[in-house]
Amino acid sequence: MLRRLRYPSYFLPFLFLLILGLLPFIINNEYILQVFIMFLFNAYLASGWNIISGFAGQLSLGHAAFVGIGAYTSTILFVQWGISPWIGMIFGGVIAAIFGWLIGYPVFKLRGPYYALATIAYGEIIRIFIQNTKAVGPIELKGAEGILIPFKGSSPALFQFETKAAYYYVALAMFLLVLLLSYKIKNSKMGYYLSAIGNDQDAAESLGVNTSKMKLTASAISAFVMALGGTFYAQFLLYINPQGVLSGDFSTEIAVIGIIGGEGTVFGPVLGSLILTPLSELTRIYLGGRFAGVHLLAYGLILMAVVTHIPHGVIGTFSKLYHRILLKLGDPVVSAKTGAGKTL
Amino acid sequence: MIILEAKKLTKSFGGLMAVADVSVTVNSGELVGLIGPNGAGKTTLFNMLSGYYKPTTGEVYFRGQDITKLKVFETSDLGIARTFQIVKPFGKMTVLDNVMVGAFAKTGHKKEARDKALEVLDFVGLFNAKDNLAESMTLGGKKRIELARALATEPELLLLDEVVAGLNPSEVKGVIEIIRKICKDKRVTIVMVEHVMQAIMALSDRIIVMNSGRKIAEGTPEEVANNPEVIQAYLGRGMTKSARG
Amino acid sequence: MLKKIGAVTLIGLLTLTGCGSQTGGTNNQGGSSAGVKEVKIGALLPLSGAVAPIGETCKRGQELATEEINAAGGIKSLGGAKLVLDFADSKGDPKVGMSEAERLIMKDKVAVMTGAYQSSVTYPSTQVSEKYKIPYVVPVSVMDDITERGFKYTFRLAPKASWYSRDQVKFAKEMGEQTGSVPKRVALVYENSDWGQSSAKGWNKSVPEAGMEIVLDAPYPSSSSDLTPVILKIKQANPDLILFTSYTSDAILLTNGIAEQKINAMGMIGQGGGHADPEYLKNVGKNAEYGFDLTEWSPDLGKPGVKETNAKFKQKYGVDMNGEAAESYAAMYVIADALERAGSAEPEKIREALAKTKITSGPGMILPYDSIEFDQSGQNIHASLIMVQVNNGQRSTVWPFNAKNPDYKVVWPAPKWTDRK
Amino acid sequence: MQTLIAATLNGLFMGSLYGLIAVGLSLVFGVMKIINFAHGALVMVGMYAVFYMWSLIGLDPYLSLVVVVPVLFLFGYFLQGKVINPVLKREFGRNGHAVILLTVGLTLVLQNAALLFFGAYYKAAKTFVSGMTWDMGGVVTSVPRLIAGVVGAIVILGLQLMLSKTDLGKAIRATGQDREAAGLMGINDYKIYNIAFGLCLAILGIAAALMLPMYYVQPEAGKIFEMRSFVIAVLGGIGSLSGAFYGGLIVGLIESVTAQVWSATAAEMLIFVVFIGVLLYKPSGLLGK
Amino acid sequence: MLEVQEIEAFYGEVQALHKVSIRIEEGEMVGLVGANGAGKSTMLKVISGMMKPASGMIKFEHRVISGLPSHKVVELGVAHVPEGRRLFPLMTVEENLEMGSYLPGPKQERKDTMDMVFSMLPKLKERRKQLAGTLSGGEQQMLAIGRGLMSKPKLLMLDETSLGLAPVLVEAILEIIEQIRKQKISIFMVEQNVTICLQIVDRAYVLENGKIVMEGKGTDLLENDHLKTAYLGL
Repeated sequence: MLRRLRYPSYFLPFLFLLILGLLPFIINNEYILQVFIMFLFNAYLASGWNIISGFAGQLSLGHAAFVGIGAYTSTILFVQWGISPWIGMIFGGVIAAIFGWLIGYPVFKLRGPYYALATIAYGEIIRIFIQNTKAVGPIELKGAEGILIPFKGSSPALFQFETKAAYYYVALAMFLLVLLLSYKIKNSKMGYYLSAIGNDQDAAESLGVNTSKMKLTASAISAFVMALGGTFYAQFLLYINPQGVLSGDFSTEIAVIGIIGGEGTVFGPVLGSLILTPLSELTRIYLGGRFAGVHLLAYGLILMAVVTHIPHGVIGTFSKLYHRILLKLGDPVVSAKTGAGKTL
Repeated sequence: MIILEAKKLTKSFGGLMAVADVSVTVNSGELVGLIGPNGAGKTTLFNMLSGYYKPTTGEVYFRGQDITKLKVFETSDLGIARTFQIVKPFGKMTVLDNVMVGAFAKTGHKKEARDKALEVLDFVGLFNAKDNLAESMTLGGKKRIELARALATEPELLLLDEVVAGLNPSEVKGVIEIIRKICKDKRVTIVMVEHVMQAIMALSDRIIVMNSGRKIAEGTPEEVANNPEVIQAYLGRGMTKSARG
Repeated sequence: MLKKIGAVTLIGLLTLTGCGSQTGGTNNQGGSSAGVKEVKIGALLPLSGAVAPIGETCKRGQELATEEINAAGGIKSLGGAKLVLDFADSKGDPKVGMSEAERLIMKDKVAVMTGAYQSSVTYPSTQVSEKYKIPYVVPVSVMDDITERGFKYTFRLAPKASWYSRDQVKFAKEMGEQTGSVPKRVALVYENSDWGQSSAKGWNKSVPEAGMEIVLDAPYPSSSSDLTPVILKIKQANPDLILFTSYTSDAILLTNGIAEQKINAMGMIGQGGGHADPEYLKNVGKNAEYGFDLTEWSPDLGKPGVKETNAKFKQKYGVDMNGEAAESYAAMYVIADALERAGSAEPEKIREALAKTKITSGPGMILPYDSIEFDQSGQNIHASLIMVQVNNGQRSTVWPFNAKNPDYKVVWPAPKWTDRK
Repeated sequence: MQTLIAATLNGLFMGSLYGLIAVGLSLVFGVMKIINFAHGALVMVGMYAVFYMWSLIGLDPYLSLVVVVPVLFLFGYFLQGKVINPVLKREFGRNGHAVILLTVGLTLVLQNAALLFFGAYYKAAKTFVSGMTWDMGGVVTSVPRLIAGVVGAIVILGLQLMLSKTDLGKAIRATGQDREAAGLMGINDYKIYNIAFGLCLAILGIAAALMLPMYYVQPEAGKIFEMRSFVIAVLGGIGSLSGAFYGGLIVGLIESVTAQVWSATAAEMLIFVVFIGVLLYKPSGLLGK
Repeated sequence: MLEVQEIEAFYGEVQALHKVSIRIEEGEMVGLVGANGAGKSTMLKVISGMMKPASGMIKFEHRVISGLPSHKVVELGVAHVPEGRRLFPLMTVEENLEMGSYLPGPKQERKDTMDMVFSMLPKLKERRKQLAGTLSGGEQQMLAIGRGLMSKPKLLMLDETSLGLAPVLVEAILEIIEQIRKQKISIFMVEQNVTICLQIVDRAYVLENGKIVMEGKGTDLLENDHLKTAYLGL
């Protein structure tokens, strides 16, 4: 293994990982770290979305609902009953997974645009419900006011840290875990089955694929992942409100990252976030304060340009480029392979 | 031994009787052809046998077990596989990945599935195309992918829906060879719907002829080919002339 | 394909660098006070999105004050250093607001923060500044909790949310006692986001305490395209007093709808936001007559400087100042005052100076109360509210009674619609 | 009781207007199979067009249609031709996510261009009927709403007639049903796409003129109508104009009556609940084929 | 009248036509036979502009039409009745026919042409108000042909007209084609049912794997041994 690190196809990813791992030591600027956290967080969410929308081809435009469920569950458990968000996180994940399953059951009957529209609808229903509900029994949702999370200083056991670097590492860990999960799914029976479903449901059924069970399982896993992200969001901002964590725009944002990057691939969402997060930050930084709206105008134009000129996600273009770089570096492993897409 | 038995199947679509009171038995190891002019109800019958349609009345038994109400993937688990008249490859997946989906029916391990898939690909002659995207294959290639995919599930009964339709003569020959091998070497029972006479005549042990939703004849290829009712109903003007010529 | 990517990237880079070069280059603000030529102030506001109109209003207030301060010679104790506003767009999103605060502080190295209009953005962004020990002056956000977390670097000019609902009811009660027309039946009409809901929480306490009865509790989505059903509900409830918490478009829809349906109530009382938006009066015209608005500020306040400042504002932007603009304006003077006294652009020194703020006069004091002072929690203890009534298209201060416009006589109860001209 | 009648009437009027807006979405979906996420932003564009006709030239919003409708038609025509068609052509036979993304980008561009050029402030136009009401024994109806409801229904009817009686209308339908076959008839299919999108914008222009006397334009003003349109278009069956009209009435009634007997917030949620219910019960919509 | 010179066409990376050349004279009825997937339909699509050829040239009445979009090709007088009929299912029979005469030229004679079509296909007249999608298979095929005739074509291209029809209906369709031929309209027909096709055409091409392998008089080809074994089975 170590010997293989001589090959660029091994040491480049390793180098990338190393840089990510040591980043807080390299960059002593909390703002840049913040941007990196947002990059990891967005990549995490888009990867979670990708499990159902990319792998299984069911375009969801309501995934903020699951982020919200996660954020609300762990936050309520923490604020009202003092349960550590680390534990609440798992609860949130499980509740979101159950939700994903329950919602999926009827909704998966729909195909194409109807499915997408239904996801918008359930996202909105959950947002409107939480926004207008003060409490359900003993559970205080606090409606539109949102829930404030008391900051107890540095207490890792309570998912609260003084330094940005700590949050960074949590985000990095979650990011790596979701990548690992994606990779595992993609390369397992389930991944093949989901892919088959995304291509042709009837044919998949004929090969013994229980399509509805598969989709529900993927939906539940996806929801679980999103919910964990919700807890991170809550603990990072220490404030959640329905207009923020449950908004339709948030859902769209997640989907846009996934689609721009390349649906159904393990690294597509990462690439999407790698491009869109800084793009959104840069346009806002340089254009945001000057003329109202210019930054989003520029962002929108760039988005349109990418869709028009780079079809089906930047991952295809990127992997060709990456492949070429590897060849330039004289990588013996890669040159043997033919399909560039295979390296990702 | 009877492997598949359909009893008095009837299917109507909003008043229109597509299949009326058709019974079929298939013995283990046999290759049965199902023919008839378009609109005769072949595909409907076929879809009931493979579980895609639920019959209006009647039952289907596989190895003595009633499978009438089972879902498609459940019949697949029991050992029934099928191909589609209009090919349905997983276009955005490679040929190998397509077949691996089938192979996963019998294993959860990627490596085992891969080995199985490669073996099947070799069997149908697609080994060299394994890394191509399925959508980039020719029709003949796609038909073979479907065959390979179905085979990879290791079925006992294989239902083939117009598997050589649209292929050129040399391709037809190749596929006929493969089907023969599947039936004789792998001992898989096959029911095939087919338009291409050359294929059906060359392959079938027994042929069932349908017309207007009913079974009108059954027998060996020779018997069927000489049945005047069949010639009249199925072959029509043009074909009868050419049969004479 | 690569060419295409190149082109796209190039467009992106051009857009970025083209404007980037204008922002950079002024960055010589630093730790030591010697040689400070300018002091950067991070202004976080919702400059895009649905709340952008109010974000824009706040921005105008800040800009006007900054221009004045700079024109008057800047910060004298810093050798005439100029104030530079560094705007950032929160998009009204807490997540973005937090990121932007981070950037203003870490990248742009602002000395002071101000903003962020929406409480939901102010709340997490003040937390960021607290962590980096950068003082944050909050001109308008009203959520009570903002100054109830024991933060040392957050200073709020605005009154708390709970004070608003308290004062709306208090005014109606005092008005009734004075005129003999005592309102009994109260309708609560509010947009259903955090702001409206926290108002409703306050009303549910203060209305019964004042001996009145809530006959209608009508939240609505502020994005509604049609509020006729809400208006019809009000009509059916037949209240003496209607209390509003509304943004601009909904305030307009409600006011016009109430006029159309000729719903007669003794008083209709808003609380800033939409009712204080200059666009509101422009759009509803006569239908706003006799309506009340509980606000932080009014152009007819009998205080020195108010008229002149408003005139300047109106000349520059074409509309009157309102509460948000005035508070944002005053906040800049609070910051300037602190800088002056600190004699340094170091955040820590500024914080100490801010904590000792006691402004009683000067151009910044256009707010209705006599003094600005922060308590331990950072809350401006003197912050108070005034009630204005619209008459002849003008907003005139009518309450507290001791601060009312002497030239104006309050109309209570409002005349019936059919009796109006 | 009177208020309930008033709420019902109001619901019908607003519903007819919603229906009109949804017709545009439904038309675009029916012909091009695009879910247009920029629909709301285009409503906003229409409203600004009407507003500036009023404020700059002093044209009454209703009269401004003479100018606004053709201008918006051309805008839609070119938007489809130059921006959407290139991506659409490439995406035939695919899942259509790229086109969705394109319209999301378009939304950002339109909204923020409006913010940049027109500012964030609310703008409203006055017409000779602004604020006028019609009192029928205690049931008070606002005249602009009445006009919006009636004109909305008439326009939908007119459009229906146009699509079913004229050759162009039939060509539009034909293209929606089978683009390639339409080409074989001598129908310039992509031009029909442009025309359909132009028509959509022209309709939105009419809706904008009907709306502006009682509503306000702001860069984000179209969002709510977009959501309503999604619901209505699916409710009535995508591609069906009469479906959009009835769907509009249903949504208008739910909104108005629920807000009346319960709350505006509940109405908001109920609309989506009904929407999901219909989707699950009959995905092709109440009047869909 | 129609000259196809060395046309090549691709589906993605798969080549469907290899340097195919075809000629049709005025008033002639020409057949193109071959198995499904041989490239027959592709040939028609390339001529009518539904697909763009990768190379080669097509001339119709001495005008180059290769590369033109389909609506331009129709305008010149080439009607294509596509495989699978491709009717507008949610429009009535009459509306479908009207669409056939959408172009300004044929539109002027719409009424007359429609009368002619109705007299040739009386069944359609009975069903003129019925939605095309609800017609039976044979009626749909008739409508498809009728719709093609509505554009007053000089050349009518028929793709798999017999496919999926009962023998009785096939005969009916063949009679209609005979009638059309009498009106001096050139016909280019693509058929999988080789026997039928070769019996009625003047001349035919045999397409195999995207290449023309034979050309000749229909009846001559019918006797050809290669063709018999390859396509007629039995």
